[in-house]
Amino acid sequence: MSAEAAVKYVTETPESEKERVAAWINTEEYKELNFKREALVIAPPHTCQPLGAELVAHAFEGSLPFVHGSQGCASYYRSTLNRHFREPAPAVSDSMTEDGAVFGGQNNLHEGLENAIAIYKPKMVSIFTSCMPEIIGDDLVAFLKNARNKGIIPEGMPVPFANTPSFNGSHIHGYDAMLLSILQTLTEGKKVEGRCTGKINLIPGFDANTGNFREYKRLFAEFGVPATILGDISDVFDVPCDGTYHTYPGGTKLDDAADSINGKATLSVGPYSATKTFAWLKDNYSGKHAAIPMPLGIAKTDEFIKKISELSGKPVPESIKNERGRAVDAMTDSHQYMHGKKFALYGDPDQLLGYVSFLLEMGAIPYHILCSKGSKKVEKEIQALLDSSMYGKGCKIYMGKDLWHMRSLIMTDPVDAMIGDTHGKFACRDAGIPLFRFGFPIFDRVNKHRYPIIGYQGVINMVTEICNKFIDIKDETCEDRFFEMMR
Amino acid sequence: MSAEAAVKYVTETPESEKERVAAWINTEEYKELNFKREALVIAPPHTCQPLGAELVAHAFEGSLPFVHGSQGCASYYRSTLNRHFREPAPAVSDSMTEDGAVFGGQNNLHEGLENAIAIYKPKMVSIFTSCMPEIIGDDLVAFLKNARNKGIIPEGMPVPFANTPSFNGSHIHGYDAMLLSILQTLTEGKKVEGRCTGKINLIPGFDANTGNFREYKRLFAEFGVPATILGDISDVFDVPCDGTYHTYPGGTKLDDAADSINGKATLSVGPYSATKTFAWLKDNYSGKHAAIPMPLGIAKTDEFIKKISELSGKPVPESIKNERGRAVDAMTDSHQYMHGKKFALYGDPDQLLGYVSFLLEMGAIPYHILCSKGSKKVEKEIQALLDSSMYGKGCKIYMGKDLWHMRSLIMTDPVDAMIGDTHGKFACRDAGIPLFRFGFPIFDRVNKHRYPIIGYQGVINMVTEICNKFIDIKDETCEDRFFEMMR
Amino acid sequence: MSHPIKTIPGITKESTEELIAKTLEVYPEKAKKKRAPHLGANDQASGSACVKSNKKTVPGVMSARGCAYAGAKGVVWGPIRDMVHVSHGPVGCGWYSWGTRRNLMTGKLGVDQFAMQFTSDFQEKDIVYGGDKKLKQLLTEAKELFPLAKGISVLSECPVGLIGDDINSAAKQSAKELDLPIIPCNCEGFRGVSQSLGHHISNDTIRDHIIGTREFSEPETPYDISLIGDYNIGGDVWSAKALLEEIGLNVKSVWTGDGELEKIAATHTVKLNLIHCYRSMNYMCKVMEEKFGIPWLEFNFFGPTKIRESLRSIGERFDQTIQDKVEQVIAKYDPIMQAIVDEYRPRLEGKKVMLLVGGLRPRHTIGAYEDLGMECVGSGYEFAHTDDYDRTAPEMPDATVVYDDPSEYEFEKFAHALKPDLIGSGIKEKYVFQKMGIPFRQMHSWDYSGPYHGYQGFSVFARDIDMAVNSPTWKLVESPF
Amino acid sequence: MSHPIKTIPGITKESTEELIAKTLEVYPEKAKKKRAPHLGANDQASGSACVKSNKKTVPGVMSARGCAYAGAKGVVWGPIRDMVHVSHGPVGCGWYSWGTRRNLMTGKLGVDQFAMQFTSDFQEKDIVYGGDKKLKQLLTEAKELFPLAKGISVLSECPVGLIGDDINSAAKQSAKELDLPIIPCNCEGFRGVSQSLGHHISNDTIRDHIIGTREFSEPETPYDISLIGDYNIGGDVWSAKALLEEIGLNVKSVWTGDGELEKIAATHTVKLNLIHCYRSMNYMCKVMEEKFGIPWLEFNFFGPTKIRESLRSIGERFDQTIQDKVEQVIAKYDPIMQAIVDEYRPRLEGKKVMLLVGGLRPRHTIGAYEDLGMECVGSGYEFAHTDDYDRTAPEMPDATVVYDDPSEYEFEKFAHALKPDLIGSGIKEKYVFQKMGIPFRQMHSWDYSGPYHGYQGFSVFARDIDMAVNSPTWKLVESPF
Repeated sequence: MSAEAAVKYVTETPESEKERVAAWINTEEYKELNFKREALVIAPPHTCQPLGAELVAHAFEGSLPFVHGSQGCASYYRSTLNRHFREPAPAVSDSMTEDGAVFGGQNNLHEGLENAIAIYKPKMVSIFTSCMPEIIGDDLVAFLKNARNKGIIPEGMPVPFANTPSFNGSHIHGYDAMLLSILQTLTEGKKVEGRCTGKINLIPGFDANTGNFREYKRLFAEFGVPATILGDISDVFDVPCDGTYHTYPGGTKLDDAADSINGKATLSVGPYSATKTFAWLKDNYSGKHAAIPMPLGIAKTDEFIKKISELSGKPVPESIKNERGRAVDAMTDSHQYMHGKKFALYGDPDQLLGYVSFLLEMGAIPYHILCSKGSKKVEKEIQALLDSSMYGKGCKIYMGKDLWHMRSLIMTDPVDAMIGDTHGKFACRDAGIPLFRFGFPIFDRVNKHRYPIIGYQGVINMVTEICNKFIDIKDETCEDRFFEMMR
Repeated sequence: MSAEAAVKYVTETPESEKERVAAWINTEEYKELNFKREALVIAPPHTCQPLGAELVAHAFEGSLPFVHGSQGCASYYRSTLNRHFREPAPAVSDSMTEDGAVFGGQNNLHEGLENAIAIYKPKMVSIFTSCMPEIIGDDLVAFLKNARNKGIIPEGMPVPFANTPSFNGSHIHGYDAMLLSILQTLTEGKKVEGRCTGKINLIPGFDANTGNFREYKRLFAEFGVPATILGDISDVFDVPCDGTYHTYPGGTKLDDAADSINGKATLSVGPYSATKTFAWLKDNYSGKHAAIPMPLGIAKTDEFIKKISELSGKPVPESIKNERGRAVDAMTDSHQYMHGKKFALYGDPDQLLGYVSFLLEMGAIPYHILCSKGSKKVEKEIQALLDSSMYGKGCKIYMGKDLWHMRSLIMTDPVDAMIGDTHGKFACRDAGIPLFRFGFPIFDRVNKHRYPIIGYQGVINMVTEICNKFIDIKDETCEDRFFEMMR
Repeated sequence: MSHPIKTIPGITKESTEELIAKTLEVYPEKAKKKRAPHLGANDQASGSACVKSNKKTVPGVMSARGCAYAGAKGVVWGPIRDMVHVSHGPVGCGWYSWGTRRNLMTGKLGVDQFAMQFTSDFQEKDIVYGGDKKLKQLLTEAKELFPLAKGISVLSECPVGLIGDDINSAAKQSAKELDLPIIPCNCEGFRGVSQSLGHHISNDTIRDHIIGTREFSEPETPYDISLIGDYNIGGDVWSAKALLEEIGLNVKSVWTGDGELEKIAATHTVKLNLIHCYRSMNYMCKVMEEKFGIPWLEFNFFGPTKIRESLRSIGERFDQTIQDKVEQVIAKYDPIMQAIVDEYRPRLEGKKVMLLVGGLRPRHTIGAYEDLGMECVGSGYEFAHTDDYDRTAPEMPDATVVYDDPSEYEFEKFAHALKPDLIGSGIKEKYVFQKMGIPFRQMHSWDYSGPYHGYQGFSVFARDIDMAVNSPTWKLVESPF
Repeated sequence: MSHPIKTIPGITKESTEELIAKTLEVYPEKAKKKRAPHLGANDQASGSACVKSNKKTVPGVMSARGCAYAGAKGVVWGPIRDMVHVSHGPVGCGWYSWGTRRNLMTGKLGVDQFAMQFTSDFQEKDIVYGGDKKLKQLLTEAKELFPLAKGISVLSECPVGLIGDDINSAAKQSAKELDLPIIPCNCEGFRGVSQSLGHHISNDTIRDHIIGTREFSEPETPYDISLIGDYNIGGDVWSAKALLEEIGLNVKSVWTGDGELEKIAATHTVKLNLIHCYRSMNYMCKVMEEKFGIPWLEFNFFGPTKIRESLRSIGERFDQTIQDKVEQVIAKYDPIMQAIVDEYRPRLEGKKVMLLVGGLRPRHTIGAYEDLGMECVGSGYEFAHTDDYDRTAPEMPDATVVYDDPSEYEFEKFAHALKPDLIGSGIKEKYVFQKMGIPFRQMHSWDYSGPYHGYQGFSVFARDIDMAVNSPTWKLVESPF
């Protein structure tokens, strides 16, 4: 209870004061104060590891994501995926509570496994942790060994697990950790000397665009190159509505994943969100290995296509050359709508690099580049891109900053548009600029995840969305006398 | 020179008078006056026959569209196609002038053919007429016979021709006439008793969406059914930019078109824009024949898919069933953004029927339906669709009306959005509603013709564009307190 | 109020119990034993719970439940608009609960309204060395950057409690230094069995830190009330408050939708606490009753029937002036509501609905569905207690299935058997049932619509329910191939 | 003005003539003979045309030309904002020319500005029975529906002339009945060899029906001028007019971009006609000179060099006041223009441009490119006459290729040989060259940008040219595979 003595009355902030502050938060002075922050983080556009772990845990055939930790965590992850994909995201938790802190989480884990396996009949249970077990130091290796010994885990059922502490890294690192564990588990003992599947394994990294996955597959098919997408969400989070519900509607086949260790080659296009996985693969997988940037924009897609050609030994098919030409056609035809336009952008490193590359290709200016959870390496790589183009001049990179910093940037040094996820919408509204939702999550528009942004088709999709929005704005904001038939 | 006596001064219309009239043109009274018009046509959303003829004349391998008439006509048609597709549209005319009226157009035609064939090296010259030769009564049959006799037309070169008077029908009828002549010319003498190509011939009708053509081809490929698209513009008006220019970058192969008369079946999905062609085909082509609606929306796409299955004798592949399910998923997931929304729509009959069907499927209301150049049959068919759904109640069809009528409709009885072509933008601006550009031509946005609106993928494209625009509007127009993360 | 016994053709105690038994067949023995008491056939006449509740979730069954933090941040604290709410711990919890509950707010973001995510973004080193120092620094930074914030809440996430940080003393010290109310709330997610404990802890924190610290400067009136347990989802508060004002009451404070800290702090001076969501805020009503002698009354603002009943019950607590106004208001809205019913009821008559929501709507909305001619064939809560289920019994038709914290599997099986025309539940369930071709509305978030409270809300509710049930898209689900 | 002789390394009279000869190789003899005189190497020193022009287009060669109707509707009449312009005949002509020329207008569409398409939409029966009756009825309807229209133009399409309709008498009768200027214009598309005759016919119609029918109510001043041959593409008139006003002139009327009928009708009272597009409106300047003694002056508002020269020439026609203002204005804008040149010239220096446009820009814009450091390696017109080519000779570098009404084939071959860094032409050419990876700007429509006239226009022009030439997208055209 409060110890106040004298009566304190309810106060109202005067309107004038509100107006003063409303103006002040848009100033350079405020920006400086804002950038001085060291402890408070406001609206960071990244989340914790387990979210990424759950995404990839859904991405394998019959795999049930299993949160070792509090059930509330699981509900949060699931809801996020539900909202973004507008799809189910079946996952369980072992509902640890206070007594877990005292006794450890083994009982919960065992009971949870027993129930989940009985009820949801997975082919694989993919376990990852939220905060509690990480802090109390649960020994998952031992717990799972005990579970096997007790017969809780059926013979032969793979149960990968990943430590994904929320107080470390971000969703992309959780993705990496879970993927690594899944592949380690599934490929264990599957390496066969002399065997080659003839396939290319693709590691897409953290990517919540099902259209991208379909596009990767289409491109491999166009090449006539058999491929295994390691962590394929396309049929998991883009499921037909036909009157039936399936708990496990898709995902990379477990046999294919197991056999991926005997692949002809393994290609990572998520260098920053599958780093550890790729490092492990390089030492353990047969065939060639390559990690290249996510194929966003023409140059990076060229690199991707060349790499498939190189790894598969097949020439680039005419159809893909034509696709490239059509994408370039879309760009030359509409460069004037983007040329010189300034963008603010933020997101995960892999995507961010792609956005920057694409914007520079269009003669647009990636002016404020913000990465809330990046590394020096990312920063250097982005800077190198900026330095490679005259349109990169004057652009600045902000590592480890958040969307409240971004707001200060765009209010004091305006841009024409932002690229990001739904969370950027508030700053964009204040700045009066459009937000291009290419990132994750997208909670407030439909079907965005069905349209690829990778590959040449992705270029067309981005060009179309961005240019037409700028034309929309012109049509909506111009005086009558400038309202015209043609644009 | 004017015969006025007294000095007349330059006058200025008072602002108050302008305001009065500006308000008046939005009234019911004005609407009534407007609908009384009998002679003046204002902003009709259809154009003349030759435009359609030129579209399909481009759609065959090595075919050079050739306007018999004034060169100005040719420039107008070409510019329209250039603007819509943002692609070249190489076509010639024989530049008839005044003396044509006196001497007839044979000299122009012959000289034009000689030059065009020498310079542009076509495999086929597809001739259609503009007003002048139609009025002076040029006898193309005779002119062309003479040209062959004089050796102007190389042996074996097909030279179809169509009478496409601008004072009759509209672009869809010109399309029909030219297509008919091309097929008649190419298939002449090619019918072989007992031969069957095993292919389905598809007649798409007047359709200026290259994405639709690619989608038709993809669906046939998915089925594993060989098909010949009769009038395939996909590689003609969606050409890679790779540093080279080709006069004839694509189109239906002439051999395929010639052999189409021996097809397994012929399917028309442009019943209103290939009517005569289909009627002729039915009597002359081998195999089965069917004319069904353009596959817009789920039900009409179902009909299309069923028909392919029936005509080919192949079951509907799983992949297409899944596509259907994904489209339905997109619809169930986002029905709330369109449900109950009122639309004004206009366009060619085939498209209009599809829009109405699709909107009703979404629970949206196709409220004002305007067809500037329709028939009683179209009207009845639209009415039947409206009668089939509770969301069709109160919707009205306006045949033979124009966009100035449409303006009165939406100003006096408002709707939430319009579906049409670029020409609707002025009325939409006045009404403060969005225009969904699914029609032809689209002069003021990029790449719209690259996104199919037919088939299940087309449904997803329409749902995405429409729903996200409505959400955009909500986000842009709501008070701060209703501006939210989720939609 | 005694209710007539409602029955649903084909649903009997036996059929429901058989359904439950069959559903549990797949479960291992232990889980079956744990789950069985949470599933039951309603005994409408009894007026009391037919299920056990507020127990630990069975591990591994796929529960829809959240945690104490979720209850504290999402429900109680988050909606207070003029405070900075710091999610203290790692980045995730604040990120997930950021903008996802639809508790609307007036004001300008970052100026006098703070619906952003604020986090201390714990890193490994904060776990090792503790986060108190960081907390104090960030409180200073928050005060500097957001000078118009009336206070700061510090909402602990799991690690904070587990590593033994003392946020209470840190908050107390900072509050003094910054001359600002800073409220520490120990709502770590591992506490309790669901969101519910988060509500309780938050109520207690309000009791301990806020209530009684302010008074209204204007004179008291006999009509001063507070609106408790309305979180302004999709604008509910704005609809409900306007209606209460229309019957002549002064709504002095709102808990906590679009709420203001200082008004909440002065609530102890009102004459009556009106509580909509009993589950999340009954604690504070009871405290204010005990400590300040403020009576409280539950009411239900969903659908004209319940609104009418509620307005009259509220009126009874006041004088004739208010009672007259109540009747005027009812007379004014009755025909408007009737028109809505006339429009939609023919399209909804006899349609069946199943519900699974939080702590209020599984019972409170039943009347609104019934106003539209629909019947409820199953209902349950994520985090209710026995007193909630007691209150549910009279509302539900007899022998219908009641489920407490059901697993997704159970919910699916029930729906499969009962073939509802509509399911009202949350985002995690939505797409499961839509895949089956069953119309669905999110009943936590009003599916991005709203308000649903009050007369204004009913018009939106009726439209939305009709839209969901009768959307022609459902007819397309079954493939012709 | 005498010009220094400009040369381009590698381009000689011989090389150009060889290029022309090789290009024509593919042509049949007759066509070759017809086309040859229309292609030539510029003789800069001569100051006179090196090609024949204004001849019938050779059938079948793929010309970019339009027709008389296009010249009348698109250029002369369409831009007059306060008239209803009826495309009389079948639907197409009006439809194609609807909104496609970018002659911007002030006012409200359908109220005091009429940029819609108006057509009599001829049907078979109109061809058979004639369209005069329909015309009279539609004029009445137009007057009723658009009471603020200051007049109506009736622009004949091909059938009207061919079937022998008498629109002149119909218009005259309706004008009387409706008490409204109704101007019949016999601009059928089959007349003449290009748009050019449409301009001429329209000029004559203005002469016969409009000029002299109004006077300005305000007193005359020595600085009254009219701005002729500016069609307000992308706002050109607004830029040009503001500049002329800045040097102290009163722009009393504009022909015809954003023009007003009655002001045009009163133009015979101005002191000087300033003409930008000589080709399309020299006729009326000459008429006004003969009939009303109004002198006229050609000028060029593209690029600072030509603007400066033009302002001084204009100044010379007025007193010291104006001449002083001219110098002030030049002094004001010179540094601004220099800044633009400094920004873009380094990126454009030495870049080659080829042009093919209408009747003005193939010569008038050369200076603007040169201001940016670029050089013109080929130029030609769709519909120019000898006097245009005479005026072109001194502007073009010596020996560069000049082409009159070139076929697409010729233009392509020239571009292939000359490898320009930019082509400025029309929509029909744009995508042909872009496929080849050659940067392109539409120079009829400013490629949906503008204005390009005046100082304001140069900043836009420079930005656009830089954007086109230096867009990084061109680097992507060549495939790495």
